[in-house]
Amino acid sequence: MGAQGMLEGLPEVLVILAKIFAITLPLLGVVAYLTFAERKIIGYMQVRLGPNRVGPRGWLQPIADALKLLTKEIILPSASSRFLFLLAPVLAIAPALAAWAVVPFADGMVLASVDAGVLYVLAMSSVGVYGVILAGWAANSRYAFLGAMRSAAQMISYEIAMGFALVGVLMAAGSLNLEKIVLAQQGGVLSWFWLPLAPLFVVYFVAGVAETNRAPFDVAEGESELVAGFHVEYSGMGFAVFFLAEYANMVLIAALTAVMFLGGWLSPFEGLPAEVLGVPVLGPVLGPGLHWLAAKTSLLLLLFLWLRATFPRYRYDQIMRLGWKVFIPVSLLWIVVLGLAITTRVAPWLD
Amino acid sequence: MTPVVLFYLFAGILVFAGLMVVTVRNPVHAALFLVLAFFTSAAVWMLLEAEFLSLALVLVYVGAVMVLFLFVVMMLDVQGAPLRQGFIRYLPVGALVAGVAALELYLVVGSDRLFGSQAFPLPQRAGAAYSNTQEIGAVLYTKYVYPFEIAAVILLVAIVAAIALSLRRRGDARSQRPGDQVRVRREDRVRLVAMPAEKGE
Amino acid sequence: MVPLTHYLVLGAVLFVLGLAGIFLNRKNVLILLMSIELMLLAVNTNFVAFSHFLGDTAGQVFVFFVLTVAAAESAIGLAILVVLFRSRHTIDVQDLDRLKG
Amino acid sequence: MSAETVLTALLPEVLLLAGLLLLIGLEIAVPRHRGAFAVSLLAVAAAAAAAAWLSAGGSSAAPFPGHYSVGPDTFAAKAVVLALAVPVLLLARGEFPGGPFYPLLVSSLLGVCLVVSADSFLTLFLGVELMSIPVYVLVVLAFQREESAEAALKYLVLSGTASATFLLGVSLLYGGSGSLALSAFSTALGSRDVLATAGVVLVLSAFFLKAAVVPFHTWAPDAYEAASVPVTAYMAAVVKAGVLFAVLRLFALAPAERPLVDLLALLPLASMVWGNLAAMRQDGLRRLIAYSSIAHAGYLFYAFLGDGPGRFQAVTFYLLAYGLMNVLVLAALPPAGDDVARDRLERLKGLFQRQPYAAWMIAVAMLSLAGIPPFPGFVAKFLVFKNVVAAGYPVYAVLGLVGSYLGLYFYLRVIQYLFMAPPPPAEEASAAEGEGAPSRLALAATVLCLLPAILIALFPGWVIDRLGG
Amino acid sequence: MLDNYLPVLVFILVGILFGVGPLVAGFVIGPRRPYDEKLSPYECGFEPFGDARAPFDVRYYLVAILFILFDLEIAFLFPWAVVLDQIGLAGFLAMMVFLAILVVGFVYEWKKGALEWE
Repeated sequence: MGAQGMLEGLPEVLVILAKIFAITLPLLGVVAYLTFAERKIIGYMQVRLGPNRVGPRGWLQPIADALKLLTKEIILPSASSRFLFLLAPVLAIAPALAAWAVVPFADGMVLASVDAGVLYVLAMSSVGVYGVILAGWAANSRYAFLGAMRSAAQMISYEIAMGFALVGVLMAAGSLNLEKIVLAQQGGVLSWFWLPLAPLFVVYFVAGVAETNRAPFDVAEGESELVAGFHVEYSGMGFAVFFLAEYANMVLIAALTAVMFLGGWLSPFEGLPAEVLGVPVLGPVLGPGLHWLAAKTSLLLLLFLWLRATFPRYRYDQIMRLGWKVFIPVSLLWIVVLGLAITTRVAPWLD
Repeated sequence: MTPVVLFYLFAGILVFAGLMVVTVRNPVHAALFLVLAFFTSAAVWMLLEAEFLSLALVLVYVGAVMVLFLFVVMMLDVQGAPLRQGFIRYLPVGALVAGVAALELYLVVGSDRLFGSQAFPLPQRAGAAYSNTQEIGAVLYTKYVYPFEIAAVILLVAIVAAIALSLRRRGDARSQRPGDQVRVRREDRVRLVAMPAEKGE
Repeated sequence: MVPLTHYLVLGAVLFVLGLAGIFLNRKNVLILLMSIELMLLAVNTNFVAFSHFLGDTAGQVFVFFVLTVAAAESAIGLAILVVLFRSRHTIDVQDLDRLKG
Repeated sequence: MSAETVLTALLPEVLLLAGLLLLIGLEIAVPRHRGAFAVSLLAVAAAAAAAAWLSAGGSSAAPFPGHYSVGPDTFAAKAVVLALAVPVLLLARGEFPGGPFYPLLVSSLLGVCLVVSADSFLTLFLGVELMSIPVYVLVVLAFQREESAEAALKYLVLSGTASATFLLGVSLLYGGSGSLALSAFSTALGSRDVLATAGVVLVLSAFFLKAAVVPFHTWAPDAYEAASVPVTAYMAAVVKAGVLFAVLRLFALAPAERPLVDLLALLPLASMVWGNLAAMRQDGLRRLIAYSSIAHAGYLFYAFLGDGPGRFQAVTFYLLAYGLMNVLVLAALPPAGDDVARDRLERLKGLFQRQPYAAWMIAVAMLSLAGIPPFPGFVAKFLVFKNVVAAGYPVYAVLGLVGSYLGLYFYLRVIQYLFMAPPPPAEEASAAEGEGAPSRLALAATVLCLLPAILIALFPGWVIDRLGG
Repeated sequence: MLDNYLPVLVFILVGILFGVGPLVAGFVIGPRRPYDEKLSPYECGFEPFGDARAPFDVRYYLVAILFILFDLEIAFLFPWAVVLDQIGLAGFLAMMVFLAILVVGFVYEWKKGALEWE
């Protein structure tokens, strides 16, 4: 930045702000329609119709939901610590959004191509636990507190598995920068990291599901026992922000999985001859670009929903066992194998 | 210009947060102010181009250590103790601390001669290709390999210690074992006894 | 650019705050542990600043180890605190202070 | 450097680490095994023997240049510390049949070894922490006593403060010298620069705190009293030695210069006087030992007024004599029904009639700690004060001698209790209640302390020569 | 390097804004009609008694403590992962020793039952 004055720095900040809104606003749209898709898809999976009253085939449902939540009262429970009670949802959503700063959408299309991108993402997701803990504590309600402690313990347990899985990605890519990680996967579907890092891919994605407290790992919010977990006392927009954060986190996990294991914006048809890529419509579609990242992310999001529709809820002890006794040993083992392969230079994807 | 402004902003927040940590009554608030302090000092470290450390601070301290602090504060339900109670009793010591503080500040500020711009010219700003993490990694596992292994031993000791301290099994604790409950068979619970029908008197 | 001295002043102020916390809060062990964290934060800031201005990585590596050790130490401190709480149902130490001299 | 050289240089540490891993492995593989004591005893004794052997062989190496180096001196220091740990282990057998005590103790010893060989502030810091972290937990392990957790926390908080102060000092030294080598400290000792002096003072006060020098001593009596007997012995003998060796590493051979000399003399002097005075008022043996250790920390720091190789010899000799005697007292202390009763000085009344051997042992240790001539404690004090005079501070030497004779009173009071006429029958019954003879292992520990003590009392010159310089 | 982090900082602020904004909107637009019953914490049909913040199972602390230690391990692994091809076999072995020591700790906590949730 050098010796620019404050006013000279202003346009720069404005450009940044514009870029940020160009990321967040579509993201919020995705989140809104993800909730709709969830209800529709699970409906179809259970041979129901899902929401179909608001607008044509229910398409305006998310907007109606938002308006409804907006006009509801925000109840501040009498025994709560008010400031912390209101701070909690903010702490839940801020890291879920801020992590997007380093996600590359296409070649060169990234807000901040920081060198330690993966570390930043992991740091941000580790901050997310504060929203949960504070929500449970500030409400001063038994169910909320119990749910919060369970969620928090679960989140931190799976964060370790996630961290180990990421170490594998870093080893394979040789960089912490998310753009470079994608570029290291060039060379078609078989060069994407899902293949050489298959166990880590599974660990990362499943840990992501657990980290977001989604079904089948949603014991902490299990309606039947804890009536919704840490946000039981929230209403109106307070609840909406938590809801938003949960779904934003889902999208984030899906996008990160796509970036780190499924080649990000790279096209599965890489290596097509230049003539094909030159074809007016077909070329850009088959070539690399934002649309591939979107497609991969959507696929993973569908998997999120599918998991929820398919699996019954895990028991809490089973969840903790899976995280500590299965995922951590598996990923550690794979790190060692990977390290051996890299040190002895037998790794096929390293050249 | 912007980094300069940001430094003073972060430093101000940091000092404020630090002050609150040691003065607020409610330990939960104190812990949260400490989180804020960690966050802002991560930002300050970032201004010093210590990218890896800055993010590691957030990851380990904000993401893990302070979570444990909050767990303990919340679950033990520590009430805010009247803090100033010790104040008068320890006033002499406090005065000593204040004296040391003033002296230290004087030393640091007054030592422009040594730590000022002559002795330490402003370093070059790192370029975009600079990787702080790689720079640290390049020495950590080679030049610093012995301290690195010692760190492993310290972590091992911490694991052993944590288990020794927390896992003292109390015999009277009752708990459900859902696994066993599900696995129970009829034969374990019900005994069918063949009895001849009794005749009433 | 911000000169080194200002970073050092920041570190010194933080350190003194932490030290003052130790002496003002003799009762509540939790705050005591937090004060130690604050002091270590100050020290680490000093190291990072020196490391930056000296153009020497050693300071940063040192800080990394300090972070590691301090995290392990506070984990153990909190574990001991829980032991104390479970046997006493208080974490205040001063009212148990039989210290003579 | 070949792997063999590195392994030889690290042999004591490697043996300790192997012992540590074996201990944990045993815990993992064999539930409720009884081998922890044997394994740790074997590992520590082997490490001590290895260190002594390497010291005698005069080998030196720097397997991790800039961080860690060994030489005859460091091996001798390691041998001293590890040898002191052996009787401590023997003491522990009765109280800790298994469990985390042994791995924690061994890892703490690993920390001491690292301190002794440290060449950079980084390894020194890690060593000091590895040495003290297990001790916080060891203090709590006396679960039968409620005060333990509190005392451990107090110890941890003050020790943490000390670490932070140490690091602040180091950061200033690092800024001034641009390096993390320990030599930055000895360079700063001779420097007239304000910041360098500030760094030195901060580092020194941190070690004053860790060694419990007045006015930073308040944690010691509580921690010593709340810990169980073997842990008290460990803290008094080994941890204190570790802290002093750290300071030795820092000072190396550099002399202390003027403004610093006064700090280095006055606080230890205050420590002697205060420790000895406060010890008079104690009615518990462990608190008495704690205050006596505060006073002894004073003598030990006094040794830094002197310079050159004599400093290392004086400190090491002192630590050996002092550590042996401390462990001896605690080993000879007759066991009792509960830990608190065992501690009371009253119970020692008339011990000579009941258990003459134990009484003699305690008496020898007390006389030695007091510095009465034929006993090793005298030689140790003599060495220290001789060096102080040789360095040109006769006034401080005289003041120190005067301070040290304040201690006579309470050491002799203990002896008076031991040999005085038996108390009235009712009191005797209560004193002897639950009292048993020391266990066989404790007796072995007393022998292990006594034999070297006799050796160093008879042939101090030979021992000092072995301590290099 | 620093230039890259300005957008990150702004993004964090915007993220906070996205949390605060809806709450403010909710307070402005939503009604405000509190009464005692509505404000009392949720319980299954009875009056809540006492403070909800009760002491907890010790396992939660233990998990949090172990989390810190493993997080540190991850922090040590990150720089290693990116420089592995530069530091060669020695660097690889250094990490293997590190991991071996910690795996002993991991197995220890496993066998001690620290990872069991009954």
